Amino acid sequence: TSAVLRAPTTTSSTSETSSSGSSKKLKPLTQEQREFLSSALRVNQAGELAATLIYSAQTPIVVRKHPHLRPLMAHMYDQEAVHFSTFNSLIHKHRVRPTALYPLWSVLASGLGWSTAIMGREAAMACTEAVETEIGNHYNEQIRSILEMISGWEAQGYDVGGEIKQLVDTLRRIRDEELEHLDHAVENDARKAEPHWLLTNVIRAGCRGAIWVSEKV
Amino acid sequence: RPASCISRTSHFFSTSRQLRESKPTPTSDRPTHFGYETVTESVKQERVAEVFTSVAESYDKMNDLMSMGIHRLWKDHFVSSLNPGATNPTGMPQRILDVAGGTGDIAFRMLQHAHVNNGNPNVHVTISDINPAMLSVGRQRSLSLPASHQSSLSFLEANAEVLPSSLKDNSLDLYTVAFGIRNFSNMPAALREAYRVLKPGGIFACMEFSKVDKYPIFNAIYKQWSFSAIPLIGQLVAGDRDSYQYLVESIERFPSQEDFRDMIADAGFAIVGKGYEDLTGGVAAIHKGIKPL
Amino acid sequence: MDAPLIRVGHGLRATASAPGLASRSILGASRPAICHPSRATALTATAAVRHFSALNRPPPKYPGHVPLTKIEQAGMAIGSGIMSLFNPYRADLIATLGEATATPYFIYRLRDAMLAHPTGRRILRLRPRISSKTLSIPALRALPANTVGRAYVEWLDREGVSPDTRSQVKYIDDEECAYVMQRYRECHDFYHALTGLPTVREGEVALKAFEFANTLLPMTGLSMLAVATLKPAERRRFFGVYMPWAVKNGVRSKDIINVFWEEELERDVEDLRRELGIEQPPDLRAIRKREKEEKRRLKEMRAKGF
Amino acid sequence: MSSPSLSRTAARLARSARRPIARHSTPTSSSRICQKSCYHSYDHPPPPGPFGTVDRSILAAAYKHIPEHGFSLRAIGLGARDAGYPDISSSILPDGQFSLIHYHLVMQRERLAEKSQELLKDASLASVNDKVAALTWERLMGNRETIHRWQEALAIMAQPSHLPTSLAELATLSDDIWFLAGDKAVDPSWYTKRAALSMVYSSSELFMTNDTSPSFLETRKFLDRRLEEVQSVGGTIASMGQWAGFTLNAGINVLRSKGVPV
Amino acid sequence: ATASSQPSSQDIYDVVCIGGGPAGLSLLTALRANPTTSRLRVALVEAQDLSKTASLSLPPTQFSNRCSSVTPTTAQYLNTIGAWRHMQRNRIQEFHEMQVWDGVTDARIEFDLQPGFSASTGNVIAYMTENLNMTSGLLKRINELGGVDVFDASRVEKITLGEESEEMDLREWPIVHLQSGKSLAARLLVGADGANSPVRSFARIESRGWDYNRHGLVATLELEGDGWGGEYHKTAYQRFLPTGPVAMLPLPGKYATLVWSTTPENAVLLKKLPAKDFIALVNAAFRLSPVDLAYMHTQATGQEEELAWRTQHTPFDSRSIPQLAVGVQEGSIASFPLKLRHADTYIGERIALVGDAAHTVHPLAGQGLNQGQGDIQSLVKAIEYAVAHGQDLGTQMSLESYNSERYAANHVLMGVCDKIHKLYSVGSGPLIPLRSLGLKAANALGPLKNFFMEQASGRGLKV
Amino acid sequence: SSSVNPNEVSHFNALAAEWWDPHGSSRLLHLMNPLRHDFIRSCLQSSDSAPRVDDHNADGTVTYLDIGCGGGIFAESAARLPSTKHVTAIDPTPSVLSVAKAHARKDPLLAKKLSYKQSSIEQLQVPAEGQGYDIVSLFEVIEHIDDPGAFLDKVRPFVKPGGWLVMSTIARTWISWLTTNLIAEDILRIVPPGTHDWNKYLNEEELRGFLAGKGWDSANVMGVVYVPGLGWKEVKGSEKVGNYFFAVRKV
Repeated sequence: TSAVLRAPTTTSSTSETSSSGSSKKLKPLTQEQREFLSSALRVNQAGELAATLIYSAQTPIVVRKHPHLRPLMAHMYDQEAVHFSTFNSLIHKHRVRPTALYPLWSVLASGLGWSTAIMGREAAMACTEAVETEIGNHYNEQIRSILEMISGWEAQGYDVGGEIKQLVDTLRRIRDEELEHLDHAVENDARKAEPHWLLTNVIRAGCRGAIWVSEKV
Repeated sequence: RPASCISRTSHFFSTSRQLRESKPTPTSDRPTHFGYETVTESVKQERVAEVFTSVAESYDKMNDLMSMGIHRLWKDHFVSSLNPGATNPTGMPQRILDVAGGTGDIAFRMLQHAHVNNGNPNVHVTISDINPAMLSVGRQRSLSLPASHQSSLSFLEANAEVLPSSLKDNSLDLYTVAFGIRNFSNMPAALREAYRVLKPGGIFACMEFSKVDKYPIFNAIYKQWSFSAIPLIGQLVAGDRDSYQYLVESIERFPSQEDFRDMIADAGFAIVGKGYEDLTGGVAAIHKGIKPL
Repeated sequence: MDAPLIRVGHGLRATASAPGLASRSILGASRPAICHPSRATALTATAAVRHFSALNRPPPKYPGHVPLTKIEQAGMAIGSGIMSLFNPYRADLIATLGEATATPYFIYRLRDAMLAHPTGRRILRLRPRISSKTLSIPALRALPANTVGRAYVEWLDREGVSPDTRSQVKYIDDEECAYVMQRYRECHDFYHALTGLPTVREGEVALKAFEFANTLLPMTGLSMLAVATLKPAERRRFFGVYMPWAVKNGVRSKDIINVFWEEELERDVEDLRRELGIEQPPDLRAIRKREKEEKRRLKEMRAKGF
Repeated sequence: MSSPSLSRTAARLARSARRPIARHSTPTSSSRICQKSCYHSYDHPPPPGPFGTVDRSILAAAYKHIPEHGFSLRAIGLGARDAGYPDISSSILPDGQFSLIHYHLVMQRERLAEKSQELLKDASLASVNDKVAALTWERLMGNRETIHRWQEALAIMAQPSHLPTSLAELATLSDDIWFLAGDKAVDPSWYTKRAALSMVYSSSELFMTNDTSPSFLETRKFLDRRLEEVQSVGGTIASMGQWAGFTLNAGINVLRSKGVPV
Repeated sequence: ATASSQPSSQDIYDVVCIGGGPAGLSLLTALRANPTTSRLRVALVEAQDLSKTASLSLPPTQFSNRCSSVTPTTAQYLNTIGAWRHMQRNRIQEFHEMQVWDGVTDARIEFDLQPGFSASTGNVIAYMTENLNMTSGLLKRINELGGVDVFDASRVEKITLGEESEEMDLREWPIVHLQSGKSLAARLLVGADGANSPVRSFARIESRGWDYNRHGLVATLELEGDGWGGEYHKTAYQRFLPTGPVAMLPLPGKYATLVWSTTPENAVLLKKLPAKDFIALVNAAFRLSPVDLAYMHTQATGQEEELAWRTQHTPFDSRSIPQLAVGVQEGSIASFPLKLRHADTYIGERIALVGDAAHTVHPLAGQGLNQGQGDIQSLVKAIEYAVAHGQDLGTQMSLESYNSERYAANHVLMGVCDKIHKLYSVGSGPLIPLRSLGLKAANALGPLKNFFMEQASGRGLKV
Repeated sequence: SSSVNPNEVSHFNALAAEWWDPHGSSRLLHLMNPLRHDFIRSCLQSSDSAPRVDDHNADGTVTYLDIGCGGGIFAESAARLPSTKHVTAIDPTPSVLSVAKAHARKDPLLAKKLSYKQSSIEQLQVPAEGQGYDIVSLFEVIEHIDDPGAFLDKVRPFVKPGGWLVMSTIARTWISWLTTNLIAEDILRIVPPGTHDWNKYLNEEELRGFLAGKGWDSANVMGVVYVPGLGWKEVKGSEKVGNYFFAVRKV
């Protein structure tokens, strides 16, 4: 792996304590942990990219028929844009490889957003509901895995790196905002979309597939 | 590399059998496994001895059949990767011990490589084995070697777990064991012994059957082959099904590459890189350790 | 013609021309009906040449200029091309070939290459001429050994050539391009000095190849065809050694047309070569001399009956 | 309803977190080089490099013999001797000659990472592309002493068993250079930039192997030409993509303006 | 800041126009001048102090460097809304001929309206006028008409949506909060507030496009004479150089305005040059070959002398290029970056975008202002139809016709200008003879040329 | 008995939510609305006695009664005209009226000039003799009434002498069936299914029949056709086949 550009701690691997002065004792990340964190960040970036593109594809069509929805769609889009930039900076900072299927996800997300918007306001809201539930679950699992990692370290008496704690807090904050979008969608009668169960299940299956693929690629 | 080595019979796996019942090893009553049975160490040594005495004669035929001749390539690669006899300046003396190398496959290749390829005559190889039958086959086969090789070759009947005092501490350059360690009853002891006799910077090299976990499909096929075909061939060719049944079971019981590497590390050796090298997807693996300076 | 400084507040002639919105064409200011004499919609000047014919030629643009119609130009090019093949020593024929083929694009490209380079522009502005009058040959002889001037003078003596033998450019219409062709012609001898290639036909062809790669003038390209008239050994040497050298150096080096030779006379030849990015080719003269001696020795030995 | 794949990862993670660090100077349990660019932590100590203390000392000593003996076993043997090891110990290196080449690549990359700090300080390097050019040139200059031996090394690297590691090393180098130069793109251009730089670097290195010009002037010109080409091609593709996106969007807008419920 | 109190009734306007540029002012003038819409309550919000611009008058020898070419259609419209007669007619210069030629190959196209051209539209290609002249004319007309609440010298603090109260529900109405604390509720909020328009961002309408990496350099020049055609037959000139087109547009008397689209580096150099070198470079731009120009752009000074020398050796027909510039008006040299931007749509709920807020185009066809005025014409027509038929003029139903009529037309014009710019920014290669062939063919074919003429003067067919 | 048909009311409730959606199902009505004003203007111009609608000085003089105003599309537009003094709009359907009221509050201008009442024509208080509304509008209503003749008689007292009764309906021909029922409602779905009942369509001469001899004169007719993409266009003689406006003046 490449030399990491950071405080000049000793490069030898056995050093138990990171000599960055603090008394904290940090354990080097194992290979599985590093791969898990990379794929987690990659998946989240792809997910947030899809979310922003879905909203930007839906907004003009939905807002044209229902002008009163403009503030809500704008609010949801702004939050997703913030999430997307957060994960972009995290991916850059931790030098993780972004998903190779970036263009594919963009096309699919825009297509999904546009087609659900064309099918009407309720279908668009149902699509939001499906996507947000899937993303919500996904974040929960990621948070659980990282917490387990943290508990593993604490069990062995190691401290936990500040960035990992920050990551968990960011994931929690973002998850809550996603679930808030879910409630907005349900308020705006997402449940009234005609083939509601068909629409939501197809979208959720699609999301799960996309998540699984972008974990690998 | 001499083309001739392919024709010479090769020694697929050797074992050491404790002929003399005297001088049981200190841990002789410790439980160990013999194939899928759990027995005491001393009982295991007798049972192993019986297996190999019966197998010794048809040993080479069996090797070729069971591995379709690949084991010859493994052994060539094993010796060339160790590159015995390559010294700066050339011709510096090197002492090599080939443990459980009864029929002399590895030893003869070492001599060939050192004397001919690297042109270094004063490389001495000692073949040690616990099983006199295998040793006698080895002695008998060494007669056909050129004189210079024979002069720098010696045979030693010893139990790898308790090497005789004739092998002083920190005296050997290279300690090799090919397809033998699997049958040792107390591997950690053998490893500590190896650590004792090797000089600082000396190399411990072991080639053994191993796990094929990395390629699940190939693994399934390989399991099928080893558990059904090999005992059958054993019956047909060597007329001795249960010995080969044991051999196959002992392969299964042998620790995985990572675990065995950790055992080597526990014995005090320093590991470089991954510490092992898979051959044919992991059917066999070469483990190397170096005694720190 | 000096343009005045900022002219501010200059009296604007009261234009009574726009009496507000004339009724007829509401917004258009009514314009006196007379058609403007000055408004010549005739063809622009550059296209005028096509209308002249062999009988009424337009006035020459510079002394010695003979304006040609397109057909005459083509005839000149083909004729001189063929004739010069038969008799390569007719220098005037090669000159006319150069002028006739240069016009459509190539001479303009060369001139633009000069215009894009500061020294090139200075040359075009000062219009220096190289002749025995402008260069004092004895002074050059006094120069140190490896200077440009000394090499040029030595080369003139060795070849027995004088700078005045260059013919006047006649058939290029654009006056500035005519000078560019003249300049190229007069510097040709300096290129010999710079590259050390002898005026023997083989050396000449090699230099033409180098010039073609550097200036892209079609005449230099066409005269490379004279390689057919070389002996097989020379031809092999040309294609093996000198052609690759010429192409590599010609393309990679700076434009040799932009060298102000008159100012470079005192300069060290090797230093100038490095600046222009030209590598010295193998010394053709020495090779040929050695070959001749060998042939001669061989003949002597055969003669002595060995 | 947790997706199965994730819960399995969680279990595996927990297990690997509990496993004690391996003893002695050996790298931890799996030091398989993380081929894909993986998570770089700023708090946790970095994962162990591909070389432990033993092989690093042997290879470091062997590095001085490369100009004379090339990337050969002989050089490694001499290096082992200099490092105080008996001659046999050079066979501990898993990939033989390739270990030395691999060491050369890793060491040069680490040297570049350290040197990049003050290299990028001078103000003349304004844009990211200038920084990339400077870093790539610095890395090429790292080959100065060993360049006349590099063609043999290339042959060894091309062997099927070593090719993946060499390509991974090239990719990591390219990623390093773009990161150090401060390129923040994390969209598809992340891939095109790194692929382009890898090609430019390897072609420049190849050109350098038979460049006899003083202080490798020709290589520098070659490198600048290649980088400029990559920039112009990238620029054209980007502007064509931008134009296509704009036109498609404008088409939809025109349809919407005409009342088509798109 | 103001308490977000419910705006009292007198603050409710039918049309609130933000931005007092030519587009905004002509919208209000048109609304006030049109009998149907004259009863609407309209308001204008402008950051600058408009009273100053209304009264500003330059001496006849000085011209502002921000000029625009006004097509006869636009002029006709300005006349119908009564602003034309308030503009200083002696500072407006019409031109009857246009010379456009390729700087690399001198292929040329001439637009020359002989008196024989359809009499109804007069033989004027376009009118060159200062933006200042136009805005002051419009302001005078507005003051004459009265009835417009002008809030000038006041910046828009923020735009929000209104609230619901017992007697009225303004939740879909945009409320403009001024820094002075006043807040205006707009039945229709018109954004005429320039390229990065706050109204457009309030309506969350995306504006897409790209930057041209070129700067438009403008200056007021004094020529040696009234132009080859004399006072009554002025000609506009445009030469396409690899770095971008350079145009000389006639102004009354001996004056002319220069619009030179060139690379940012050249623009910086031009602005730094002393006056006589600047004039030399301008004259060179119309006369010398691109190679000479490129060289002269590298010189820090001495362009004048270089021009003198090169004009002797560069063949050109002085009749078909502008006369020599002899002076440049002090401080009139300025440059602005060129870009192409187009909003996704011109209308939102109670929102309408006009002029630069909706689209920014390359100046090579001089259509920036005319596009804006065309928008105004179409928007006023839509508002008039809505008022005449009792529709709420702020709803998208009423504004649809405006968007439908103008969006495609503007998009086509921007596409053409963009393609022409890209076609002519190629310096070498096979494209050059091809485009020159095309230009000569267009010049030779009368009907094709007339088609271009029609489009340029805004009378052409509607998309 | 009330002239209101119960299942017609439920249909309109569903429709109410979409009434003011610019791209909703009542887009066609929104597009037809301007033509109604043009028709009224042409009627008033034909008889010079009544006040001119678009005359500037005739501010605030004309009174309107819109019967069956639905969401208030015509009522709001009439109220906004400068020449209108007051508009009274009645509709039996409660929910669509609430939509109309809610929408009217969005425009402060309408507060004084527009008032909605939920009632049918029968419950409305008949104005005194000689009083009444200048213009009584009956747009797309008559074809939903079971007994149009009686209904028109009830409407008559509300018209001021010299005032106008203006209505629009659809001719009962196979072409109108094809366009309004089959294409518009079932296939293109640009009009919600169940809006129109073809049998209740009225032809022009039937209307003339109902009004003949009841003190009405100078009947005006205007046929209109909806062209997708271009909106409603006046087509001479198309009153025989499709939608048409019909107006009469009270003597």
